[in-house]
Amino acid sequence: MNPSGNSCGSFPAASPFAPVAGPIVRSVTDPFHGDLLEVSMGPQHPSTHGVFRMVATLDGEQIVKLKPVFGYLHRNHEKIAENTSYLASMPYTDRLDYLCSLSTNWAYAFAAEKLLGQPVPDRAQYLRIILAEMTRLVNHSCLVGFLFNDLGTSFTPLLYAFREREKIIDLFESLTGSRMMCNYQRFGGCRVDPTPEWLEAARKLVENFPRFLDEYERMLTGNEIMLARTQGIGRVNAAQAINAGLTGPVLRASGVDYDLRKVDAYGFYGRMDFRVPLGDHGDTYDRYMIRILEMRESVKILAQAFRDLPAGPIMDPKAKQRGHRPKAGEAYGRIEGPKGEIGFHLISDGSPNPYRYRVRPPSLINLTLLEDMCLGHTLADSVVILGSIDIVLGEVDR
Amino acid sequence: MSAVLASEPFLERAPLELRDAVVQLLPAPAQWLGHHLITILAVVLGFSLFFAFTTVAERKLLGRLQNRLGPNRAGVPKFSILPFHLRHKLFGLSQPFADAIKALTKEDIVPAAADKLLHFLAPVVVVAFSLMTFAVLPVGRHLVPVELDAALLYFFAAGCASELALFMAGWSSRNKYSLLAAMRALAQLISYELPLILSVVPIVLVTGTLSTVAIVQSQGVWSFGLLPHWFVFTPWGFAGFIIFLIATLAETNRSPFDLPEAESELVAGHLTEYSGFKYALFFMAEYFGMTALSGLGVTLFLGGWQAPAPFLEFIPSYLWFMGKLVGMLVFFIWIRGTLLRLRIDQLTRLSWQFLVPLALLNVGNAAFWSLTAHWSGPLNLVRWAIALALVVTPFLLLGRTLSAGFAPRTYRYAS
Amino acid sequence: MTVALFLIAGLMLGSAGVALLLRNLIHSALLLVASWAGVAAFYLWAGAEFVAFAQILVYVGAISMVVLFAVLLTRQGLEISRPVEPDAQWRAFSAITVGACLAAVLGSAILSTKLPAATATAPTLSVKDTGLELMNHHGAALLIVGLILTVALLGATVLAATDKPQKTEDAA
Amino acid sequence: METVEQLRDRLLARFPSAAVAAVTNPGAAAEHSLLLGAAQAREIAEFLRDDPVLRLDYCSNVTGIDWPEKEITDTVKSTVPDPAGGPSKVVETKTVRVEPGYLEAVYFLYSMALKHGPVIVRLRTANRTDAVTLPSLTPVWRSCDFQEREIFDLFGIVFSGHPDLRRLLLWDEFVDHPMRKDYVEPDDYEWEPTAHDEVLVRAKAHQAAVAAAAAAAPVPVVNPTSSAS
Amino acid sequence: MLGTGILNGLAVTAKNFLGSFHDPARLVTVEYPEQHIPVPEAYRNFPFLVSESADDPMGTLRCVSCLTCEKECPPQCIVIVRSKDKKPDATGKAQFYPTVFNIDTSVCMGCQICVEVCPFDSIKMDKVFEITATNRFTELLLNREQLAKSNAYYHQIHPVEAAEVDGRLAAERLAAEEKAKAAAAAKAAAAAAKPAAPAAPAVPAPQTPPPATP
Repeated sequence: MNPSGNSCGSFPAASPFAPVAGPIVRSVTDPFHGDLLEVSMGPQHPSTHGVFRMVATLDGEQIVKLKPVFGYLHRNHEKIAENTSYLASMPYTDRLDYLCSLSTNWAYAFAAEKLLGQPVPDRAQYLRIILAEMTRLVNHSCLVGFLFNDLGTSFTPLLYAFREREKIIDLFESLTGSRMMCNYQRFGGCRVDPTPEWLEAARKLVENFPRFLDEYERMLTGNEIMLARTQGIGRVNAAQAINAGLTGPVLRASGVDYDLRKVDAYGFYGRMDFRVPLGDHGDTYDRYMIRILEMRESVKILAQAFRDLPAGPIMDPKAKQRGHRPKAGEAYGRIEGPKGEIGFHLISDGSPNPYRYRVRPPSLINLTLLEDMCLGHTLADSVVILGSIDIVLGEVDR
Repeated sequence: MSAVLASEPFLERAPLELRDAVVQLLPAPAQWLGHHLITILAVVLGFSLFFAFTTVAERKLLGRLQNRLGPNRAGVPKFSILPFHLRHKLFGLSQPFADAIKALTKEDIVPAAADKLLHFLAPVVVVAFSLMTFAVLPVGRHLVPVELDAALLYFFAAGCASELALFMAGWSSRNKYSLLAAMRALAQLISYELPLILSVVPIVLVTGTLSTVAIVQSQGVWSFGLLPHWFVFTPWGFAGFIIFLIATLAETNRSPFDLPEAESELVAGHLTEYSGFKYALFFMAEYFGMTALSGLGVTLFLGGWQAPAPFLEFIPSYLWFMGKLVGMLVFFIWIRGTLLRLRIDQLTRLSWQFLVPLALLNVGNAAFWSLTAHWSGPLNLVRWAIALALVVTPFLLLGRTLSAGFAPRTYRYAS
Repeated sequence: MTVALFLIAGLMLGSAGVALLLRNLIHSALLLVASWAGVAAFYLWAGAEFVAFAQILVYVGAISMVVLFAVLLTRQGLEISRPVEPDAQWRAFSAITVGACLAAVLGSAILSTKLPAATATAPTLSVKDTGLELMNHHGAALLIVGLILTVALLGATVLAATDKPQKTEDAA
Repeated sequence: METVEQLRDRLLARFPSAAVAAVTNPGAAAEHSLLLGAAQAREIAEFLRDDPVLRLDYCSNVTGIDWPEKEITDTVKSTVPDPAGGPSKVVETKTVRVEPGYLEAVYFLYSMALKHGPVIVRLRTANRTDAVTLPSLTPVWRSCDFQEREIFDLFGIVFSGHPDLRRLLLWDEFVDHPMRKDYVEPDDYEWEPTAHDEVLVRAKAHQAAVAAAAAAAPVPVVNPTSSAS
Repeated sequence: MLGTGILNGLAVTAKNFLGSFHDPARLVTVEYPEQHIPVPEAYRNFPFLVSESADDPMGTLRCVSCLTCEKECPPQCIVIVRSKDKKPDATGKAQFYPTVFNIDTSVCMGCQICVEVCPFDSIKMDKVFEITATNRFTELLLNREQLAKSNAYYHQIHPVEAAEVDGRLAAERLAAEEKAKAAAAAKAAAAAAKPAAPAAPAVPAPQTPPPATP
């Protein structure tokens, strides 16, 4: 246990999973230091993303202990799902990670189709890839905007990012009927077939999305203050990240090559040609840059998907519309959501309601190493580190 | 005075003529008092209106930087007495008055444990001292509120009391976080007071005087009829101006250094326990400080009320001063819309390891400049080259040590 | 003109006196600052602008910060009044004698110096001359004063910090 | 990737005294799992993580499941030869047996190094009331930290060896475990954060009803688990 | 060189500042009460009941209170009480009708699952989003009268979708009439055949079923 006696001390210092972040924490008893100052940030705080609370114990400026507190947005989503039908849980999955409802819908539909053994037509698979990648663009641009807000700019990068996000969100609204609560996927396909005009508008929008990324990178990636505030902050090495179950951009920033779109190649990602960017330092700057590079890769995937979108039905003709009663059994379906691996573990006992409905929340599990990342840094850095992990409280607390 | 005045174009004389006309109305003994009261009134009213429109200009400019409109809703009430209902939004110009009324009507909460006297005194001291700094700024050719021999020293003497007020605000709120924030703000102000004054020393060294009026007059020369002799166009002057800008940003807690107020974890810093008009006073003091320091920057480096070229002299001098002042304020707002915030240790390191050494070297550079004033012809080019070298090389060397280890990275892709 | 003189003298002595009597250290420190401002006002009254602004800049700007930081860093500011020992006889007697000796020394110094008769007008010194004067003849004195100031602050802080352990039990 | 049976045999060979059994998944996904005895669960887990062939270094998901007691009436068809030499009759004997309930934690293990699919490991508690402890796998995979805390919070499985076992989502004074099948919703009016007037009126009516019901049925229905944690 | 990143940043914000005066893409503000963002056709907010004609909404409700939407609604915010008697609907067939049809819009999340599962296309999604209420228990609980809106209104807010739905309903009515006519004709033929052959109890050739309509 390191002197501050926090949970990350369950690993001996020598093991590869010991915390590596920040300068070694001073022992807190030498005369020059006053007593520790306990600062509780949140749940009502401008820079915690939603109702998230961190109790940080400060020794002067340095963080000695940091305890996240959860539960302020807990609705027991899983108990609700156990008391309603399979179809009725679909709109609730929009409310898990309310920034990327379409990819969470896909994860739930993917798991349910695995449970039902339900095939999905080609056009629906392509539509799912298109909408999931557009959701990745929305989520990453939001995240990058909020990260700079934590770094202290007066909303300028956030508003540039939101200007682009709004265009994509308007496309979602004209297709699914709602900006963020799309409720679009069904077991066996999609709900609405996009019109040719919609596809043309989406293709053109995605085509000049890189122009926004270039403007963004020119404004911020080389900015000296940005480099000083994020490089070397909140470092996580590969072994530590894997062991703590980090997934998504946070994991790839530490140099671990693990992207479910390549590993599982679920849906039609096998046919898509794209690259997976990897970081070397695993600090806040890498996590920011990986997301920018992932947006560029998503634009490539979208271009290919729009080009090869086949005609055909969007819903498997034999698929039931409601009243699904899967045979007793269980299934675990997982996809590469913008925040990491989002998975649904469904157990059915033949009744119309699932017996057990479990969501694997990437936001919550990515917070496992929050304390290790913040040790030794100042409170201003902990705000930036939290911003770089990209959490959404709907998914953390469920 | 009036002999020189007579030869000036009418617009130049207008403000003084107006004042003398009003002073004549008063009975003889009160005329001396009237004369000074009008100057004080002009300065206080002028710069308060300037403050009011700076706030709305800041919000509209920031809006435009961020692809949105600034405030344009506060307007004259629909059933106003105006005969014609001009588009009653007035393009947001009525926003500052709306803010003032809001600040006045907001309840002024004083925490029970607060030290009542100090809590009340802090905003008063900070606004009083920042208003006093306007006394020595030469707004126009003859428009100097007070002509002092040691004007620069007076300016910094008046400006330094804001630290005291900041401490009083932080201490009297009896709140752990506001005291912590006050300490941080003090550390920031003190560590940036040095580069601020050091960047002004070269000007005093070259002109040999502390009086702002004399400094502006010494910048009144144009070579080849076109290039003004403003100090910003000399190598040491340019370096001094940049250091002055950075130090001014820090002194007035503006964008990259707005640690105390907008600190994400101490929320409102030493102003947490203030509300209502006292908070507005702190806000006003910050803007007065910014305007005063930009005014000083214009006076010292950008040639005060001097016109950029002789043939532009017909425009009255106070318009030139106001133009340059607005230019600098726009630059501050532009910086606020773009840059991120520095951490407290980076901020103090930037001052002690980067700005202070550069400012000291700049004083040496100015000394070299004034000693070699008599070089002419080819020697002049050598003089400029040496001066430029003295500015650029330390900047590059110190810059490299400061940003050691920080560079944009290239990324590999999974095979 | 003498009315202003008495006014300023009253302000200076008054604030210094009240500063002595107050129990709250921060308040007395701030009143000390007021008395320094009084000294500056005195210089202004005498027409020496440069010295007045220098006085404000140095004292109100910097030294007040030194005093306040020292007070804060040494925790006395928390109004934990020190327990006043019972007033023993000999302590009062020794205070009076020390006061008397000090008064004697100062009084003799003031009386013995021959104050020049008030000259008609104060010599108009330009800032340039004072600058030259300071730098040439009194350069060393200037540096030493700067040194003393920094040593004073560092000393105060170290002194206060090191005897902290003894302090914490009674403060807790 | 070996099938579950091969894996079980390897584990039994490696840990002869351990209880390892294969659990088949009847559903269409057909992802079968391994049931580990609680005794040697942690050593097996460390073996799974460090074994060069498997290298399951990533525990993706931990799910808590509550299996309450259930009566299973399994009908046995037996052909009884008619003593009178007539045609043998098919007799269905129904035997009703009560399967004991238990709490279960399911771990989904993947390998990021070798990129191969899920090995599903199940740990079951002895019963649902007092013996509800399982060995925590957080010291093996730190990703189980928050997920095990959530299972402790919502199901009541006590993980021994967990560095910081506290309730993850609910407030510490909460006594019950909401995700259990036999969870009785508390009379939520007491927890109404802002008890404004009409809610108070409804709350009084509700409590009166509850009091009347309690008076009517003297034997209070004690929630079996509320006494547990 | 130190500072180039900051200068680049300033250049980008300057470009945006100048752009906001001439380039519409760089000024995205919509001054809401005066200007409105055009709401796309597929937009959905709260459901409403479709009635065939505007003048007698209660009489011509399409809803036959089959309670499917009440079962399938995720937050269970629909309450229907089926009528005792039957009443002919648009195709003349006697159907039940809802005497009570309440939707609690403070609970409804506009997920349009009720529209999806409704076999009679009698409930569609409305596009009214400027809703204000002073009391969430009574004013947000919409009853049958407040929910019913005419088919013309449906055409107005969802033109493409309404046209497609009406096309399908018309086709079904046509098919229903044909079947009814064919069934009537078959019955008539059977009735004619029965009196002609009471004496011949031989098993008549099985009537070829009326041509199965598509």
